[in-house]
Amino acid sequence: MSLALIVALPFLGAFLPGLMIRSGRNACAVSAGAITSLALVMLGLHAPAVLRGEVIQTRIDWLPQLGLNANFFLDGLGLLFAGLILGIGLLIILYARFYLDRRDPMGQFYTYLLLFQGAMVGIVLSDNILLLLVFWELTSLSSFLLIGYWKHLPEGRQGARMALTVTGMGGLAMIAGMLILGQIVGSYDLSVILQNKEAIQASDWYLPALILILLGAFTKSAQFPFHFWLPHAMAAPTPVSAYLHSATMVKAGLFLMARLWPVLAGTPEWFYIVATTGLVTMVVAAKIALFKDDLKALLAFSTVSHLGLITMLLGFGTQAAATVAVFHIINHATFKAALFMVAGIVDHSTHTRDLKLLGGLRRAMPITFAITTIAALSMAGIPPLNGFLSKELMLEEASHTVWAGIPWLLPVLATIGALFSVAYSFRFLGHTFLGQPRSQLDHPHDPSVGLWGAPAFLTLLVVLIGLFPMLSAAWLIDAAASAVTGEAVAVNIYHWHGFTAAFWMSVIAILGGFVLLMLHAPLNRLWLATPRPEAKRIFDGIVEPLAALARGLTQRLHDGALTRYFAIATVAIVAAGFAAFLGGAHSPGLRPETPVEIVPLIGWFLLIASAAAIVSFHRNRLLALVLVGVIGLIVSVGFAYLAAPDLALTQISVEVVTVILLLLALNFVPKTTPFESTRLRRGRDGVIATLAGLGSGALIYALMMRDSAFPSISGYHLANAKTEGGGTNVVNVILVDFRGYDTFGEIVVLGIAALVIFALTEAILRAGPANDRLLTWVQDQRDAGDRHPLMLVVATRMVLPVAIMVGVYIFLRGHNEPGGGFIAGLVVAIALVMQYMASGFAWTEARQRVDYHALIAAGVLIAGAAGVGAWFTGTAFLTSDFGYVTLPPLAPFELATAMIFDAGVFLTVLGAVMLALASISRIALRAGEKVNTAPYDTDLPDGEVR
Amino acid sequence: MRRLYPHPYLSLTLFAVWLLLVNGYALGSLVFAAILATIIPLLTSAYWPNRMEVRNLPAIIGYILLVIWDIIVANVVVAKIVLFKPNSQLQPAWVTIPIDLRSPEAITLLAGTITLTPGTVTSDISACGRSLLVHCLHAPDPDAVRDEIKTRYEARLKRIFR
Amino acid sequence: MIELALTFAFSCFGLALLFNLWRIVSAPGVPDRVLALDTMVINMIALLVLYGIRQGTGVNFEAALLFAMTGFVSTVAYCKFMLRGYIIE
Amino acid sequence: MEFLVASAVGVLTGAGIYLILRLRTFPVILGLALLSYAVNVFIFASGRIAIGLPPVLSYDDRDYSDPLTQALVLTAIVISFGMTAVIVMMALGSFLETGDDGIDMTDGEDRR
Amino acid sequence: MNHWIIAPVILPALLAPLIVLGMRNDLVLQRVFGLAGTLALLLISGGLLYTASVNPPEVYFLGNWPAPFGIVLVLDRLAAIMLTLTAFLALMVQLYAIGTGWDGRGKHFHALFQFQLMGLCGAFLTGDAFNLFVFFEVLLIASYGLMIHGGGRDRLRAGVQYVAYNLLGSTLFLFGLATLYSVTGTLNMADLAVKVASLPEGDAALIRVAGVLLLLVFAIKGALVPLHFWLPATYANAPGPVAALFAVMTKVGAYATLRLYSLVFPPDTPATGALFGDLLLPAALVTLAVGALGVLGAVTLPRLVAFAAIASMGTLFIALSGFTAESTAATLYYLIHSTLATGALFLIADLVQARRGDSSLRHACPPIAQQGLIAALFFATAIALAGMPPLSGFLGKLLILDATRDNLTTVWPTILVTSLVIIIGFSRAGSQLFWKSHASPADPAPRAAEPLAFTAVFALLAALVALTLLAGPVTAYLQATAAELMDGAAYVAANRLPELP
Amino acid sequence: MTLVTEILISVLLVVAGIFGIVGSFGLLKLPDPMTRLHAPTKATTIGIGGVLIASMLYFGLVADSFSWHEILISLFLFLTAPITANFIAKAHLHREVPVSELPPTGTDRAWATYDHDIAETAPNRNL
Ligand code: NA
Ligand code: NA
Repeated sequence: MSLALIVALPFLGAFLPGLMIRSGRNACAVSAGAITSLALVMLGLHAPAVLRGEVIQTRIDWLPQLGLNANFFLDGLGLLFAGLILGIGLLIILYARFYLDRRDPMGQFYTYLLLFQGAMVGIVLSDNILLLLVFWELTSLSSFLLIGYWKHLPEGRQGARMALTVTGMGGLAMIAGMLILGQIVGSYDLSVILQNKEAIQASDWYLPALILILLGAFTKSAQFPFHFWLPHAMAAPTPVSAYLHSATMVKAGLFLMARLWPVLAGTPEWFYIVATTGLVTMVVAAKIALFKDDLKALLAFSTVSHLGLITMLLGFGTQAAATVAVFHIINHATFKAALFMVAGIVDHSTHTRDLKLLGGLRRAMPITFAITTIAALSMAGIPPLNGFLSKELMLEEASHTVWAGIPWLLPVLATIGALFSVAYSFRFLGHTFLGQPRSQLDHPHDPSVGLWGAPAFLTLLVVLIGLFPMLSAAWLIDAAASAVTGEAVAVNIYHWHGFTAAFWMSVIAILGGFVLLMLHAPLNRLWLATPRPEAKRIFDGIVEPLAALARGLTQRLHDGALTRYFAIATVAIVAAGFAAFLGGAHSPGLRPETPVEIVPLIGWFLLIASAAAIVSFHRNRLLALVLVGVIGLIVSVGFAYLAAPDLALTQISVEVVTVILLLLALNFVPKTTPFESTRLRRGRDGVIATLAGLGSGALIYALMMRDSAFPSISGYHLANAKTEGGGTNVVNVILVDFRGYDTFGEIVVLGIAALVIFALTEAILRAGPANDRLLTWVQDQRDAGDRHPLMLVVATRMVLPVAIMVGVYIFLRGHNEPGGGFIAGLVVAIALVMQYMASGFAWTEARQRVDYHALIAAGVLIAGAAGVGAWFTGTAFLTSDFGYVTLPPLAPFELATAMIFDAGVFLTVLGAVMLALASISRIALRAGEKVNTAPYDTDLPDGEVR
Repeated sequence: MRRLYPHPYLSLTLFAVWLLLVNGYALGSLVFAAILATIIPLLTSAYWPNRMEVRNLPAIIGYILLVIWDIIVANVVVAKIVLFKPNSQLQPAWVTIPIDLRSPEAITLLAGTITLTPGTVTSDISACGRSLLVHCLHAPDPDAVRDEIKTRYEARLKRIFR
Repeated sequence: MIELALTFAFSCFGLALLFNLWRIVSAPGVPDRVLALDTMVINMIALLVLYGIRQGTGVNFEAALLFAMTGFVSTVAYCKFMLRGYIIE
Repeated sequence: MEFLVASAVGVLTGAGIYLILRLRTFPVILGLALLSYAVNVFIFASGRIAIGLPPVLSYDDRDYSDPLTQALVLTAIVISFGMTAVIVMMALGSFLETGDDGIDMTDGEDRR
Repeated sequence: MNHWIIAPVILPALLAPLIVLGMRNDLVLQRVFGLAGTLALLLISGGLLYTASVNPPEVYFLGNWPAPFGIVLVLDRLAAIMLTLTAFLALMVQLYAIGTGWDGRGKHFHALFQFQLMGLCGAFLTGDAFNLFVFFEVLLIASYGLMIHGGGRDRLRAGVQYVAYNLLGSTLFLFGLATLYSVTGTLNMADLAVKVASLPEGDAALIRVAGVLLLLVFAIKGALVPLHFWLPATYANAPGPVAALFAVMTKVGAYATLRLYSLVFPPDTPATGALFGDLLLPAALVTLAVGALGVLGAVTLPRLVAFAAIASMGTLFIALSGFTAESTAATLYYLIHSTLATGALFLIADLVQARRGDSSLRHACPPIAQQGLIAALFFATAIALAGMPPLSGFLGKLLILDATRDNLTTVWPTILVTSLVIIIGFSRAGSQLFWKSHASPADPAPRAAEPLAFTAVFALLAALVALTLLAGPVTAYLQATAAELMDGAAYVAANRLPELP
Repeated sequence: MTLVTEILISVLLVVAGIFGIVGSFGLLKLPDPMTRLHAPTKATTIGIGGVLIASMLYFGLVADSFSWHEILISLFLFLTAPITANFIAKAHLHREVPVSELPPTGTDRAWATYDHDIAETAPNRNL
């Protein structure tokens, strides 16, 4: 549990600084420091046991189904890294308190820092590779925030994005690698995986897994060719650079390689990939570092170089080399973090980090100078500092490692790397502090102890480890190296090895380094003259075109051309349908064709001709509408012919309401469709349409000619409509009873449609372009004078009551004969529309205000209540009942609860149609339509006079 | 009674319409027809604000029979024209019919009668409601058409509508 | 004999439908088309009733009635549209 | 007869698809209306067609045309009516707002 | 008979007309009743979730008609999950809409909102194929109204396209249903399962067509390439809270696919075999790629989120196409996650847009009110949606990767590479929106705090956190759900079908 | 069923069919829109009237089941046919016929279709 707590502490505490910032910057820093210290202490409590060789474990189930559990373990390697992370973290917190400007949001900074810290600790303590992945990606994310901390700097934003992109990419590769690893072993627990070297290395998936995992490690540790993000991440505030980019995050990759070393290392693949990458990185980065004028850039590439060195050592695959790697990890963390902080101090007091502008600071900043000297010498590998010790050991390892049969290659290149390392270390020191003081620097001075305290402490470690390695570090190295290699390690570090190859290589490196530094000026000119790839340009050169490509593709594909979307969809549907059909067996049906009579044949011809005419003449919109009306008529009659009178009734009444709706709308839009599409396009559309038509026609033909394999459920409906549903019109009994729930949904659809239309009308009539257009509306056609012709008005006085009566009739007979609430609602609505057409909207409304909203709502509520009512009899929603009522002297008649439901349907339909039409009429009124006060326009002594 | 039946002829019509709709004349239907014939005119009376003044039932029946007879004749006449008269020999004409009727119902009835009978269609009315525009399919003598309409139909309608 | 007469009537009204369609598709003006559509509705009513006679069922009566009603309303709507643009004003 | 119905479905579908591929809202709406006719007939016919069968129970042993598909078509008609009403109004609103009745948003509105 | 099963449909179905009837001109009343209704819905759903976990699938026979002759509702774990998820998201969206005043910018927001819930709940509960269509239409037409809520040029134009596209989809749905009915003679899903399994061989081609047509319908709803085109403009132009609610709309497509193709057309169906999985997987992979590219290439914030939604649907369908217990559990986990995350991100995008007055990602704007907080919310949600640790998106992706290890060479690279692309896209957008704006010195325009709105976003994020922390128990529930889905026997048994003659 | 009724029904049907087709034929044959208006509005009323009476007779006399609801359709058509004709004529006048081609009204007002003074009140855009 306590391991989990160590990991959780920084996360939990991350909120503290954000909250404490109101109490001041010190409170903020102290809270962050306290949390880190607490974690460090808790870690320290475990240290003795770990150093004795015990492994401490905590297991918490998280997602056991996947094998992702919050399992932690602490061994030597974990202890080393956790100690580094928390220890240096503490120093950074101290340093940052004094480094950050008053204007910088410090609470945010510490929050991000603690988040990062927690993620790092999580990585190094995870005993589950999926959990490790979680923390791994968290470091990418939190470092994204930290690098971009100075949001006003474009370099910060770009650096952050670049870091996230590269490490994110590696992280994703690593996910794949880890998953494969887990699949091979059958567990994602590290402690299990580490026991399965043979299984892993024998697997076919070893190499892919290795490459994927290494991708993660290399990107994180900025190994060549993924090294380029690191210098750009230096846009971050210096404490971040010191912490993330020297001491901790970049070492996560190394940690991972070390962690998995027991199961992944030792194969030729491992050697050639890891050692080579490390070697190349070491040399290339060291060379680049020499020519960087920015203090932090120089340190950044130096870091890359040193990471390469460590990678190379791990790549050797030997226990000795791995031990040296561990040792160098410690050393590098001490001197490099110190140097970053120094760079920050210099920047802070001189306001520049440019080596060309700096110089002669040794007098003005003696303390800083002292710290720098020690740390830089250590970086250069000058005895007796700790950097020397590990570098010497490295050279020693390199000297007897053979690369592809070439014995000299590794030693030579390692020496060259060391040589450059010496050169840039001295350049850092010399070009900053030595030489003549620069007058343009504005009173440089040593900072307060708050700033130099942390680097000084680290320098102290540099010296201590350098002088007394066995006393100060060997125990830790032993523990960590044992954990890495899986075998007990007991190092023996001493300063003098004799005149070994390593000694001479070291000498060459130091001397050569000096020479190189002497030649820096001419070399620098040469360097500047040589064309070389610039990371940011390359990165941008990849990402920006990719983004542009993505943008171009996305925009072109989704450009709002609905007609193309339709074309694609249709083709996809038809193709998928055909493909599906061809993939299965089909026995053509054997039903006899129903004989064809002459009139249906004529109707069929009419329908085909009308459809063809619509396609040809659709540009004349009114004509197209008339033709759609023709098709509607034929379909209605066809339904009647094919023994479906309910359908005929519904279709014809829906038809006329639709026509009225379309006419109302057509008044405001152009009356013709312009010629726009090319012949080619029309041809294409024709082909698509033909295919779709063939598909649907063939499908229904195949269906009609085959009998259903099973008796249809409608047999039950036929058998029970009268006895159980109380009606002889089976269709209606299905609608209001067997499938009344469908009908309930259907009237809700209608009600919603009306509400939507109403709301839309409201939106159109609000101030805005649509309203402006309506206010300045000019009819595009000449108007006739007579708006409410006398004859229609008078005829409507008869037709309206008759039509309402027809509506009542159709409603009442619905259960037993064709009809029902829906058709009745439409009939009454049509009758009312006729009244509207005859005497006008305003005149009609003024005489009888019906709240159509209320009609709709009441309709749905009544239909719903008819359903809910069944609950009171203990039965399910929409359970109906019916009975026969006898009222002498009348004949007995039937009453069914389904009629209440149907009444709801009636009201909803009526309300919905009327609300929709009334809404459009309001638009017409806004467009300047005049309100009449008389029922008709002819001058006659009738009712009201105008 | 007048408030309950604002338009008695409408109520009568509706009563008949219901019986026609249910296609029968059972007692229940009669009762229901009576109920509906009362309620529906009340619901729609707002849209028929004036009161139609009609009298002389025999005259009404006589008029209906006359119109039916004329319609049958009209159809034969028009059919002959359509089938056998070359278009070149057609003599269509516009005729203005001045009218004395003032009741909108009466005017409408007249206009409807004209349309339903031989070769004439009521196409428009003057804005003041004092003349009808009638189109004749084949009228070598338009004045004769006007006179016949006025004597054959309008005169009868004047006797029906006050 | 009735059967024969029915067939005759069916053919007449069916043929009439074809004439109507021809008028709808090729007419000098929209009023002509509306007239043709209106006539088509009438002819369809006739067909429905004829069909009812042949099947011996009155089940299509309501459909015929509704055809008459909706045919009237849509004809008026089309004409109102041509006359005034706004069909409900 | 089956062939007539099937070919009618096919022609209505084809005409509908052709119209929904046009560039203005009005023909697209008409196309959707034709498609809805097509599918209504399709559903109806999927219950197998019958001529001269009673649509309502008349208590004898005759066959009946499938009432279930009829009920389904009724539901489909009503729903498509509501949908048509909404899209007509939306197309009108869109035209009033923009002065353009194109169905495509080719002037880049979609990209904003 | 457990009447609570139908409550999630009836409650909003009756509340909405009540709102229309009694309080259509009183926004405060609408808000109170609307919130109360949604809260009640959440509680009921929670109760049903519990019921479903302790009982086998339970059937509600509407009208007391026996299956397969009437319509049935079926409560099982899957339905209960979808209900609860919907109710929770809806409650938050409603809070947000109220908190930002979105609900007052047009008419009938709360009524349409309740109708929308009715449609969604109905679709999740129904055990009848045609009734599924009906409720699809209910939820669609309500969504049309919500989508154009408040009106405006772009919204209306996009709205027309949205409606038109879905009308095409509805037509296709009917074609598919009719084919299905014609071949099997039934509409009840359990009955369909029984009958499709024992169809004669000569019907194989036709039933395959029916299955594919329906699959394409659900693919439209689920925004699968190449049927996804309706989504970007719709989501980008819908009002923020509506777009957030729409996060669950695409899931309806996923739900229907899962339901129908695990019950009626399981992979061991002789006529169809692995047809549907084989169709879905490539489409899903391309969808994910298209969505990821869209995230990287988006020029406005809402479009970015819209494409993220498409990408998440691609991911979801990749898992779904497996039709194994394991992949189904992963699907469900990812479904819950992506619904909440997409919803939250749409709300955040709306917060940003309302403050910026502009949605472009191409140029920086002055700092906005509550910038830090909004940026943090954006960051967290983007992490979730991009599938980065530590939030549920990562766990979902791991589950999916783990479940698709048989397709290691196609699925894994797609998921991982697109993850990277999405991360890049989000980081570019986020730094443009929240970091670059600091470059301008102007003070942010002051703005009301809108506590309700932020509460809603926080609640969604909290749900994501809970989903992450409780991944173990949640996945256990989902595995049981998946097992229930893979073995349709219990579902079929609950319908108490008559014996085949 | 007597021969008389059978003949009666048959004759009615034949007559109806003839008038039906003549009406639609006139629609094609007659030379201009106004004359075409005469053919169908009249011929179809008798055409359909014949069919309806035949139906009534058939059900009443042949099928032995009283039926009179056909009358309703006839009534409805008689009521609406003039209105339809009037509207189509007005639409034609409005679109095609200049007022100069028409005879004068004989009153101080124009034909309604051409009279733009009718019932003009101030537009009310606030509804
Ligand atoms: Na029932
Ligand atoms: Na007529």
